[in-house]
Amino acid sequence: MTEPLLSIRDLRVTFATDGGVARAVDGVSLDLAAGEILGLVGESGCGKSVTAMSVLRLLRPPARIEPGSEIWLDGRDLLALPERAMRSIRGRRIAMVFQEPMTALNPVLTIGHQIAEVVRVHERASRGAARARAVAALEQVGVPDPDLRARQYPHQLSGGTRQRVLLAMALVLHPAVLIADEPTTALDVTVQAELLALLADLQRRLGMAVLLITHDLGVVAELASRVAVMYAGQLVEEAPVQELFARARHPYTQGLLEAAPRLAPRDGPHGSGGRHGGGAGRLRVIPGTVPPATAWPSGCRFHDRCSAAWDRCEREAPPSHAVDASHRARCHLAAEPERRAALPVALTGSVR
Amino acid sequence: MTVTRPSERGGAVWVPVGPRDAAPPERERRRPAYGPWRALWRRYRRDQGAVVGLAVLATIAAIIIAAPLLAAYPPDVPLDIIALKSQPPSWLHPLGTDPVSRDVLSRVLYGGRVSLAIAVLAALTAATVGTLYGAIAGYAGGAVDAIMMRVTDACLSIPRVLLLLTVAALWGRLSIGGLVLVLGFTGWFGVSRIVRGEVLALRDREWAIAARALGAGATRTLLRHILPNVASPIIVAIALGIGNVILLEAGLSFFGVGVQPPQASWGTIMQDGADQVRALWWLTVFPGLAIVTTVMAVHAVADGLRRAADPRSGYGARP
Amino acid sequence: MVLGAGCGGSGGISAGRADAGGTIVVALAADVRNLLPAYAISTQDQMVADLMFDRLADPGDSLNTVGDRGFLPRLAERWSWSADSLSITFHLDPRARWHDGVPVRATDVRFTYRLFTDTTAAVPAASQLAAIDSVTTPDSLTATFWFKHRYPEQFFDATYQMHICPEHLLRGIPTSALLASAFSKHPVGDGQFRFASWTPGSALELVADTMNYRGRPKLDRVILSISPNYGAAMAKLLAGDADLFESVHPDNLSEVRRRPDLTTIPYDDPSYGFLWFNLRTAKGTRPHPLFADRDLRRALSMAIDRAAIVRNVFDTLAYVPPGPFPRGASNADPSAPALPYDTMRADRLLDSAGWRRGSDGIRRKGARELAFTLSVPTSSKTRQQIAVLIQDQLAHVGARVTVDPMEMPVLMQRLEGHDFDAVLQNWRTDGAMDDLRQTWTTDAVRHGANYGDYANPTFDALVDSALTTSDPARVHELLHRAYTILDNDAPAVWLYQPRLVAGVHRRLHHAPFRPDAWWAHLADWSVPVADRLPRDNIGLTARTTAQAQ
Amino acid sequence: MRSFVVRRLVQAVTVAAAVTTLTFVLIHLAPGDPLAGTMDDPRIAPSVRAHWRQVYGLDRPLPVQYVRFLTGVARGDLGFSVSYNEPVIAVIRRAVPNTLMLAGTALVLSFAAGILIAVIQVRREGTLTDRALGAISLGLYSLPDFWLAQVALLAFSYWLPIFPAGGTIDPVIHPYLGPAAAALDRVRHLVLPAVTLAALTAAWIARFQRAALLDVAADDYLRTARAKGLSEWTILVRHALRNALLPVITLFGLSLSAFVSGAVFVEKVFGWPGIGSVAVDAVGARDYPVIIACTIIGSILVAAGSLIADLLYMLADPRLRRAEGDADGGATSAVAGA
Repeated sequence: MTEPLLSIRDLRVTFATDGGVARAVDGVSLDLAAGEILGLVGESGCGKSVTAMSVLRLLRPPARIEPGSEIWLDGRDLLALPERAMRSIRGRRIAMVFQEPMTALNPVLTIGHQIAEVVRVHERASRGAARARAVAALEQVGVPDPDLRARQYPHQLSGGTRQRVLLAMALVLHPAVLIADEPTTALDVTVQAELLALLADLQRRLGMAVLLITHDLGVVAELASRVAVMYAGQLVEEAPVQELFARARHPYTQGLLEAAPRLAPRDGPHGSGGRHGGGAGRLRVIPGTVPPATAWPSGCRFHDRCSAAWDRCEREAPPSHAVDASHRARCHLAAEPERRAALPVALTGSVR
Repeated sequence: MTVTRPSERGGAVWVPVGPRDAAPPERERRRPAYGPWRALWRRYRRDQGAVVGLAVLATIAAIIIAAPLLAAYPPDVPLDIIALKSQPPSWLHPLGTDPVSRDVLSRVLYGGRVSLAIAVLAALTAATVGTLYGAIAGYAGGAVDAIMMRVTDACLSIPRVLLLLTVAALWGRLSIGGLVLVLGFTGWFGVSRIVRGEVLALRDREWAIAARALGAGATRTLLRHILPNVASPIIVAIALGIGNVILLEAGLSFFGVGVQPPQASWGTIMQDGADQVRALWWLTVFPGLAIVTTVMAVHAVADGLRRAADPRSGYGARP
Repeated sequence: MVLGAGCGGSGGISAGRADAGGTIVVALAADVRNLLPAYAISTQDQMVADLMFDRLADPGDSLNTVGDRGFLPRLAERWSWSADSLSITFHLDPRARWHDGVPVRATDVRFTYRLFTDTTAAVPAASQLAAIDSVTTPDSLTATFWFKHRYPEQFFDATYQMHICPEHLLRGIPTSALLASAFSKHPVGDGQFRFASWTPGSALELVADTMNYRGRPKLDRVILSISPNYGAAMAKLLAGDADLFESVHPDNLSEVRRRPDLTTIPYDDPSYGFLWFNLRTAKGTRPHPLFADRDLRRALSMAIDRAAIVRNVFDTLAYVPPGPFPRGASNADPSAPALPYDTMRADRLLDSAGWRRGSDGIRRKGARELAFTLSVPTSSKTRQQIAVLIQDQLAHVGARVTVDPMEMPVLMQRLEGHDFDAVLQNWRTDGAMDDLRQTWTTDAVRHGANYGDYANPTFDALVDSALTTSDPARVHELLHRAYTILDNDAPAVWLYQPRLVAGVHRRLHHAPFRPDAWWAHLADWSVPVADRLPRDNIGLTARTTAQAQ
Repeated sequence: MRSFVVRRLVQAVTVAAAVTTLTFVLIHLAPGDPLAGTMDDPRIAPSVRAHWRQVYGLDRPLPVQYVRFLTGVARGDLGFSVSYNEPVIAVIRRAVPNTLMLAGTALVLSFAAGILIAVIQVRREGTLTDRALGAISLGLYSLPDFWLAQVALLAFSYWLPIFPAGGTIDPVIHPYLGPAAAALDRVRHLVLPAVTLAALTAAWIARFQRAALLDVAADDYLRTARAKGLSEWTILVRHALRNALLPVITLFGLSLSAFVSGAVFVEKVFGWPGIGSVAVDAVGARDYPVIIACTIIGSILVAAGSLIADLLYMLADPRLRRAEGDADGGATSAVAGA
């Protein structure tokens, strides 16, 4: 593995709430290499969005990034930068696309203004030059009639166009890293497909690294080259996309795969259509919900929902075991592979 | 400015997924069942400013209730019209004396009773009238609603002070009861709009329809089912109304419309020194401070109530 | 334009008189309402009228109203009486000019008389002119007043009630349009000061009439600086923005006296305040349940400590009058009897009249409580304060008084409807004996200001005799007997006659203050050159440029 | 847009007519006599007053007076003021500019100050600054208008004589001042009443604006703005405030009525010859046509205020504008606008 572009080291984020301190992200370490797309998956509340927001330091009180956490980019720890320096990173070196295209744009400012603003705060561009860059960025993301659009307000655009606008806004300065937080969740299926194709295309052309946050394994299968799975504030499994879909080691990952419609990694012949294959009758759900972040279960945080759990799981928090050079899993099963034999078929990782 | 907002009363939607986890998690299970008022109080208590406001208000209430014990002099009787007239603050008369040699502190203490009594009664009157009016308009809807609201618009467009002066002029002289009525009957427009908005929003909720389906009449549906759900904005309106009436009573006294001499209210004490502010400043400054403190406390309490009842709402208009 | 010409010519005179110059800024606590002398009612209006318009003759400092003793020539340089005293002939000063340059003529006098007595004009002073039959003009400088009958104050009425108005400017205006006419906004007079400008609510400016037949006033200008209330007017005096404020409240006196640049000048106010009992209720149709009883009125009068009240409200700045007259008025009688302050006697009187104290200290006779409402206007702080004091004092003899402050218009309606229990009232008088007739006689119940329905034929007869007698000693005797009756009947409690204190800037050399008009000698005021402020040196020419704006 | 304005104007006229009639009836039912100014002088005979009543038509039955008044209004004649001795229109024409100057200055001051206070509070949310400013605005909000005016007068005109005690100009020297000095004279007279009037409303606006800002604080587009690398101030002012101003604009309409009310007191205390003090004096003097004229002006002001507020709202919120090209998002915009 080459020198990572972005490196998250032991990230811990806590929230002070009425119910106690919530450890939303609890020791996540993650590397993002230049030009790769890393999918970060997990159920809602597992901490993936918080992780993403931490990278840009967008978290607001009561959220707090604990000391000891590090996020390295360009040889600097972002968490140690003064706010002013951090501002020059946001939007220029690292950009972010959010999941709510309906609300992520300011309703009272024109599209052009909102995109040009990025150029104007980071570069000493004239009003006109910034505006031209904005129009060009709109064109780049495939918005037809970009000149007109630039003069319009968000409410005059469709959801898909708005998401393209957000993408244009993120990419206008060609950032090294793009964090896409559930970029297509709020869109309908055909628009999703178009956008994902666009994202893949732009990533290839601009050569940037993408941290793709999603709960949708189908999206990951289509776009990502590597996958990291989060549960309860921790990274539970990390592997190249083919490897993960073929040989998930963590029961949670397996559960996710079980719960999703039929999946295949991107390079299969099915493309995006693959997710619509049959097998609906075989869908399963992971029982229970993600526990509240104020009270993670002891031992393995997944043990109370895990059908493979045994007494060790309740007692002892599993470390992150290296399955091979590129595959890690946080599960006692990785240390006690013999137990796997006793498990029900559904959890052994074979996916039809 | 009618605020329609998602109701908090529905409670958290907690739907367990899957068969294994039928019971709620630990934290949820431990929470005792609160009534709506307990819940309101719990949220209220968290608001420091509101708690301070309530404490101040309670202290003021205690002081004016205990006025006969605290006041060193009779409030309405001249002490010595030659030797003790218009004395600036001193040890014997901490807030000075007025032009007819009455002790200002004693008058402020007793005057608070009058001012607050008027304020509370007038605010209650306004709330009652406004609630009924708004409820009828909101429940009736349609043309009735439109006409009724047009009327309140018209009334709201007359500055209240002018309206009050005009109406007060009708009487020629106002007893305390008259003052309460005049202040009450010119203060209900805002309340009626709030209530009307809420009722309009609530009358077509499932439970209201269900109540009607079960044969409850309009009055019963309104009184037993809908209005209790509008209670918190009404309470907030009453609290704000109290503050406003205290200010208005003082304002009316400024124009010579107030309680009858020799009785004191905070407004009339100020009025006694109004054209001699320069020489007799203590007559203006001290009752004014009493008013500001009280109204501030009332507003803090109203703010707290509003935040407790509806954490996301903005601030209402000052009439 | 005419004005400009006048001012242009005045520059030389101004420069020629070394002592001429200076501005007096008079702080007023209420706006001027009206610039037509015929309708001048308030003090401010009268001041403006007096400064801009002259009368035929002026009563002078003696303020005598009987005969013509002490009267000074004004527009009339002299006058003569007919042998039967039924006519007076006035000979006008030929130098007198209106401020537009037109000479003042006898026809102006006749026009003014007709205007004042025209019923469609409804001039307030009309009733004082009722004894004049007509005015004739034998020649352009002679006007003769013909009277219906002889009476002591006929000269006073003929001269004092009317400021002569310019016929040539008012002739065409219908009486109903007078108040709205251009003249009422920009009057042209003949007095020593001429009108310059008026911004309602802000200021009214008068400037010296340099060509005046009575000579140029020493001051260049008089500015009436208008404030809406007492406090603001007082503030202007203390801030040095005004040079004179005519009635400094006792509460502010010490501050004014401490000021090195201000001096205080006390003077009598020709008014008297009283507690007025209404003797008949229901629009005067039946006796008042309480106040129809003379003993009750007398008892209440004796229960009120007037000296203490006056001391409280006015400090040392008021007298307790013995009757319905201010000091110095023609009808004043300092030796008039007055009921004493004697609560014991008051109590005894009430006891003997059958008023018994209840457990609450309030007296009752049968089912009736000794309780009544005392109305006061909200506009008068003084009277509200007195009302509270009276309330307290009468409580000691077992009477329950409800103080009822009401707006002036309401009080007015109540008075005119004879619909009240008791009122605190203040009458401003012109010092003439005729005041008595207009306020306290039976005739005044219907045609005057006797709203309390006091009626005593003996009193009426005595007043009538006094008004038609010319022998001063006899008049005094008649009045004394009338006041004795009044005191006996106690239709009112005479409470106070205020003494006013003016605060005046020291640089002004002032002339004596006259009770009916402190400004009577304003033309003689001056500002020594050495003491002048910038505003004293504006000069008369500046006005013309300002006017041109 | 035009039909909207026309509809609103018709509405305003209806309301004004209703208010006028109501006031007319109320004030005529009230006891009292407009000729009270003549009361201090016993020499004015009842016959004189009777004549004046006849001249002013006060002796007619109420409906007749009302019809006379209406026909007058129809001809643009608001009647003749008994207490000012001049046509009502002259009184109004003199007073309205003064009130507009005072209320206009106060309006600008209060919105500027209120919004600024709110922005500072939100920027420093939860800190001592926030709490202190919050307490101050709560305090100001709880002040009786006339009391603040009197205390301001006491403090800055009497005890510390910085400002004049009343009026719009110094009547003595103003006519002789140069343009600059004359303007300064006006400003000196305007400061105390305008600041007093503005303070109360500013407190109200600050409280409202702060709530509105906190309301949008969690909005997603602010996170977007932050992710773009904008500074907190830029985000607050350019993004959050632009949105949070929308509800505050509606205050504009409401505040006009508050200003009129406040002006009544402030004008009285500071002797500012505006419509507020004219109105109060007229009620006191039972100067019927003046009272009615003031009421009409008041309701016109309030109606104009809410109309302006609505128009401003439309201008400020692109979602309410009928935009030129809705090619792509017509349906969406309808939904978003709803």
